[in-house]
Amino acid sequence: MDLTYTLEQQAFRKEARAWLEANVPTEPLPSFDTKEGFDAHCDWEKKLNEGGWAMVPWPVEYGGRGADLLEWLIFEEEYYRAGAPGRVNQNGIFLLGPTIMEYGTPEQRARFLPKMASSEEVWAQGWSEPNAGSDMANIQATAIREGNEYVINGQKTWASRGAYAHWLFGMFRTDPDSKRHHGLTFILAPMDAPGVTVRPIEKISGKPAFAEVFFDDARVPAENRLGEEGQGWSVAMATAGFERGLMLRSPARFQNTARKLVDLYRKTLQSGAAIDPALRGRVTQCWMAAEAYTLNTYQTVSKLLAGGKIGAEASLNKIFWSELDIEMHETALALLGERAELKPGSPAAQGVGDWLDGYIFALAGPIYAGTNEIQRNIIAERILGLPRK
Amino acid sequence: MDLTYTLEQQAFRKEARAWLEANVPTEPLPSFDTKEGFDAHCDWEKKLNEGGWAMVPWPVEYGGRGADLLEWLIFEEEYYRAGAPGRVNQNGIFLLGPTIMEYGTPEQRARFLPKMASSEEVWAQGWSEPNAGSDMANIQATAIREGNEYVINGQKTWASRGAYAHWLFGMFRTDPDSKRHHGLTFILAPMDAPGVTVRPIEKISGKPAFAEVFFDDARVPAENRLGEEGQGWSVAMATAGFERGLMLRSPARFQNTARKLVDLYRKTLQSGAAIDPALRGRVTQCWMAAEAYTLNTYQTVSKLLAGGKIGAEASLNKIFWSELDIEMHETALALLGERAELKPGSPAAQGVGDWLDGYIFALAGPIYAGTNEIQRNIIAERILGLPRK
Amino acid sequence: MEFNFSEDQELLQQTVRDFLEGECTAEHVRQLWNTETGRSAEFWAKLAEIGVPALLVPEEAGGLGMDERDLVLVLEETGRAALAEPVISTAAVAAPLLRELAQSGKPGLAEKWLGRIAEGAAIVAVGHGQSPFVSDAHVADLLLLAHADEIHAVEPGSVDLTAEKSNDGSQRIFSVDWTPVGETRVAEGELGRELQAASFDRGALACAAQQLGVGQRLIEMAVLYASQRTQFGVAIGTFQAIKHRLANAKVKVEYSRSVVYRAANSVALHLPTRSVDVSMAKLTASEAATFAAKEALQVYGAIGYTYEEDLHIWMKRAWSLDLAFGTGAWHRERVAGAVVDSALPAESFGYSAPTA
Amino acid sequence: MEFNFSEDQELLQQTVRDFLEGECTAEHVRQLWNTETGRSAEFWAKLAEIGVPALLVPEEAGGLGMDERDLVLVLEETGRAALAEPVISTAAVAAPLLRELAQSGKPGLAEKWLGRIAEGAAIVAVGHGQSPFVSDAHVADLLLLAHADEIHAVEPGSVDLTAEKSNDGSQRIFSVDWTPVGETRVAEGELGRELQAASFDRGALACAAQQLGVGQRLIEMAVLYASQRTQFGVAIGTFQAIKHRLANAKVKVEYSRSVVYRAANSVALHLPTRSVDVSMAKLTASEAATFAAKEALQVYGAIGYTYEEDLHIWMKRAWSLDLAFGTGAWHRERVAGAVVDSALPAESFGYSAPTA
Repeated sequence: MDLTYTLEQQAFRKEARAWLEANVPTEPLPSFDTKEGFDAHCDWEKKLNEGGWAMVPWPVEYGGRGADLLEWLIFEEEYYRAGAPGRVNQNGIFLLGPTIMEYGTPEQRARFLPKMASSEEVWAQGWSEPNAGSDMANIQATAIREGNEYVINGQKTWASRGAYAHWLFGMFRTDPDSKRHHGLTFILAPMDAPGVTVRPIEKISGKPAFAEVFFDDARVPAENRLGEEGQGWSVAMATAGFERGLMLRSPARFQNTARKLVDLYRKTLQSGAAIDPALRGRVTQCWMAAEAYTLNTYQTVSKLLAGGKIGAEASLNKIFWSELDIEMHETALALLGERAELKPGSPAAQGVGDWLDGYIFALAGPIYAGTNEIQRNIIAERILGLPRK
Repeated sequence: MDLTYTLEQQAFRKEARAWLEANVPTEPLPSFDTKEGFDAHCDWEKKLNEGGWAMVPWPVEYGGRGADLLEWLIFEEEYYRAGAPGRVNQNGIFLLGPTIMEYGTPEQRARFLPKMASSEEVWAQGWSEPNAGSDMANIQATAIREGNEYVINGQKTWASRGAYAHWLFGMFRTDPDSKRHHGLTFILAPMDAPGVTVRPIEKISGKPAFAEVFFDDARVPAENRLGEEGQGWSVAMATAGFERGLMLRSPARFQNTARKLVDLYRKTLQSGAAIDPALRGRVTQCWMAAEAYTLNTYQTVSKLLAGGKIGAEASLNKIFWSELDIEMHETALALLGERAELKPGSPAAQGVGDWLDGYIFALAGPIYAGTNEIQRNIIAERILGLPRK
Repeated sequence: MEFNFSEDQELLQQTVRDFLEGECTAEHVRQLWNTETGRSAEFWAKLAEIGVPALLVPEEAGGLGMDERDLVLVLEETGRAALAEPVISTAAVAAPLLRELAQSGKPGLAEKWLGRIAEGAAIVAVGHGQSPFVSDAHVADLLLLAHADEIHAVEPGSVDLTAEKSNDGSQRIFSVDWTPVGETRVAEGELGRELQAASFDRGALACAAQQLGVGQRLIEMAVLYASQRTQFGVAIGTFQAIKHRLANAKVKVEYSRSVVYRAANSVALHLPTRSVDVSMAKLTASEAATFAAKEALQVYGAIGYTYEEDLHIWMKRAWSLDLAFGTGAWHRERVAGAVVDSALPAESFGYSAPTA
Repeated sequence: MEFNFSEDQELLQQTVRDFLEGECTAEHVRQLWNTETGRSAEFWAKLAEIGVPALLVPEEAGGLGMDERDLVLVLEETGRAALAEPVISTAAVAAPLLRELAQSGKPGLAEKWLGRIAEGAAIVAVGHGQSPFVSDAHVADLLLLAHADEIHAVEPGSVDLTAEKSNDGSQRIFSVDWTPVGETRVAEGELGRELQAASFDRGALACAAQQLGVGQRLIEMAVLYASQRTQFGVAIGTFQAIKHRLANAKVKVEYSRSVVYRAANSVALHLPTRSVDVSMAKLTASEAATFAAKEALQVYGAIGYTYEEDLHIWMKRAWSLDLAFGTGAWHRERVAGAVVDSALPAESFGYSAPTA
């Protein structure tokens, strides 16, 4: 155990901090759930990529920096510390990118990875269908092989970034007689293909956040298949593991929120407003939980770097950060009192409305990427060894 | 809606208060989980009965006062207010008594009720078996009819008051080929019959609180059957309904604890000890919850007096009071700091150890009389109408 | 001692429920969210036809002369339907405030407004010291505003309104810029404080009553969804995790019900425990409704997180009512003041009753 | 940056685990509960054979010269086994305190005691300002007691002990009546305060480490029970309500683990964040263990509530460790002091790291 950074790690941090300080936009970008914001975020990704900071954990050969997981943690710390924009291309960097590196042919790597790195092509997730949510194996959309093409029919839903993304990845049933996780194939589909229709779905804030994607005899070439036909479930499980794991929810995100919460508490106290005496402890508890999440992540990363594996433990992770995120935002709203219901643009909000936005975002945490109920089942059965049935 | 007491109700309260003030022992009795305490509590029950206050809600013909439910509430308020002893004969007064009145023959009523009222005969519950806890229909103890007797074999467990009680009531399988809730019969068994062996079970505090009761060819006369042969389940459900419902957990019990908690908070504050700022709100919340429990009970009683029925609502009740009881005691222990682990007799405890005792007692709340998991299932299925399977 | 509602009271509740179920659908609420005022004069007139704004107006002023024990069940229904009209400000707070102003020697204002309120011809907004915002100020014909220990009756023309954006599309709140002057002052000093306090408690009680309906409705919606939605080949309502979430929400809602009804009684009868009883009601019912909102969302999953599903209409109501007329923490502190700080034992219902 | 334990550290942990699994059974713990002292000199000697009390004793004094990063895994195992011996007071607190006293110019005491501690021939009890009680005072060969800013080394003969009755049969605590005199004083002033603080933090860290083991063991016991116990014809562990309770407990225990290990590092290296890190560890691990205790009891049901079932041994350990060396509220307040009250931003692991 040695909880200090090496000289190389310190140098890496310094380099990242310097670049970010020089390049992070001074004004927040508009939300990437609007077309304008989407484009602005793509521009930012392009800038990141030009600076060599877009795909930090990717190998150098694919446009990355070849950073190990510890350097990735350091980069994320600096990224949040600098207040840099959200990652519109998250699905590509953290989910599909690593999957293509693992399962893709050399041609697929060459075709997809560079444009993913530059955010010329932004990817939507196509995990869910109306009847395949928690029950992910209940997929009904089909991709039937005809010659050198797959003919796709069906519907995907909750496609994050789906409204404006250029491509979608997901599983389709290539064997129409198959059941559950058999007969599924992992396919990469262009959103502008004939027969593909996108309908944005608004989240409760009224902002579009996902999309439904309808396929009506849409044709994609067979070389867009990732992995073997019928092996889609294994490919997807690798991808989903990346998502549930640490790659999307870097500790710095929660440390950043926790520090803002401490700041809000101090300012509210200084303003002379009456504060529920219980909030002092709640704020402290939130800060501690963000630290616990961070320390746990560092320990997991150390284990992985030493050759260990992460499996069902990712489910512990999912429950912890999603509940923490909600608790931090609820604590902030409790501090705001009557102003807690004001939307960001409201005259009296004076900036505090971001907490409400963040709360609504946080509420999705226990739902997406496998509901927390599913995660608890996984922990109980795979980690604790409780009987399935 | 008229939330004032009638003159008659006020007079009833006055009479109860006067009698209790004159008769309640000045020193607390020893725990009725000891033989000495059991006898002392029986003496107290005898005194109550002589004063006409033992069986307040029972009809006058059976030695009661014929009090309606509202008067019963008033009596309980006065009883807790006076700090009177716990009711060693609770199983008789509130569970078996009303059941015998409903299902018993005239002979059974004459035989059992007067001695129950005088606590000459104290009753143990025989609901559970080692493999029939939450799954109450999985009873295996048998009572096989031979001539004019039932021959009983098997084991009952968690029999409250079982260590010293004179009689036990419970269900036995009279049809050995029957399954689940069929073929069961409700039987009253004397604990001193040959073939009956009692083994006290200690709770985690080390004090005996329940007993296992073993039957080895124990014979009871057929007239000790309550209700028809094979109808035991219906009889037991009526009894269990009394238990889950309001009869055992009078609001005054929780109001009394809540007021002691407020008192402890004030005294701790006055002592100058450091107090977690969150405890002020927790104490207040406990007090409010005890009030909510009371108001809900009053409303339920008004509904019953107006001819309404109480069914699965008793499950709401069970969850609410059992969780409240734990929360009140945990809050008290948090106020006590390091002294929270001291047992009542410990030199430095100076009386605070009762909170620890009460906490251990409260911990049984979510378990006994149907675990809270079972109650939640009942609420979900019978009140909310969620599908069973 | 009688904790039941009368048949008449239950009949009135049923009438309002039937009306709202027919007219105040989720679709109707959504349509209002998209209008500029968020309010419908036509709908308000229909509510007046069944007597809602007239409930607390004295009979001699053209009203029904009822009290909060009648109103509480009606308000519960308005919460159940997520009604987006100024029923709290006008019917629950302004009407009795004007009545009390008349009783204290200012009959003019009451004469002018009470009849119009009863007819549904006037909307009155109310400002109080616990919130920087005033609801429904944009559609008000009269504003009753608190200032120090005074109450002012102000014409809409003499205030400047800044619209604030609430997360709840049904909630239209405004920062109000106005200058108190002698002519608008209708109460001051001890009377002003008393009337302010009574009005605030009426508003908080009304929110609590609505939360009862909101909480119950959220549970019903989630039960319906869980009974229909299948995953893994079965209705998700068969899973214990779903059942227990909703059972817990039901416990909370049911255990706030009697607390709210008791507070209605205390307000109607001006009992000395009124403020503490109201705070308990507001806090308890709000906690139950916001808890039900969270559990319902988790039961729905992703679909409940969308704007097109109706769930969020009630979720947002639960949240905005939680903040209106005193936050939970404020009310808890008010109860703590009476229970914990007092040198005397707190009044416990029943337990503390004196003998005759 | 390396958050793994070394193979040697893990081997030591495994050695201790194997030993305790064989020797420190629930039955053994129960037997000790029924003895007068609750302690076994014979068992302590066996612990000394595998080096437990010698861990933090310097090599030159006959010890193993390790630090808290080695000790933390060992202590975790003692919690897992519900070991009822003075390992916290003697091995985790007294040994390094005597070492530090020697470093600050009082070698005599260390020379006399450190070797004997390492051999298992001496037990030392420690009194600190956060608790009115002293554990293991009845079997101590030496008491190190705090008084104002002083530390006193007191012989057992010169103190009066009053046995207090702990709910945890493994916990033997005493009110100690003694008079501080000049001859027993071994530190005072700034040094006294520093050593008191360091000792207190070591004790709190040790409790946290034990709680890791206690929490994990409680979960394992409940999993085993739920896998075997059947109701309604199936193992109760198949019910979601049971699964989710234990999954939640597992989340809490796992998310306290790294916090405790980090605190061990901070103590071993005397980092400036030591006290805050220890408070986080004590609080987090204790909350996890007491939560696990409650969930385990509910999983067991009635049988878990009996004295004859072993569950309560670990429940009571979780409760008593929660109160030892600072309650949760005390530690939370200490963290709040550093995080919330400070004018500067708090130190966040990684996030606040300076660049080279």
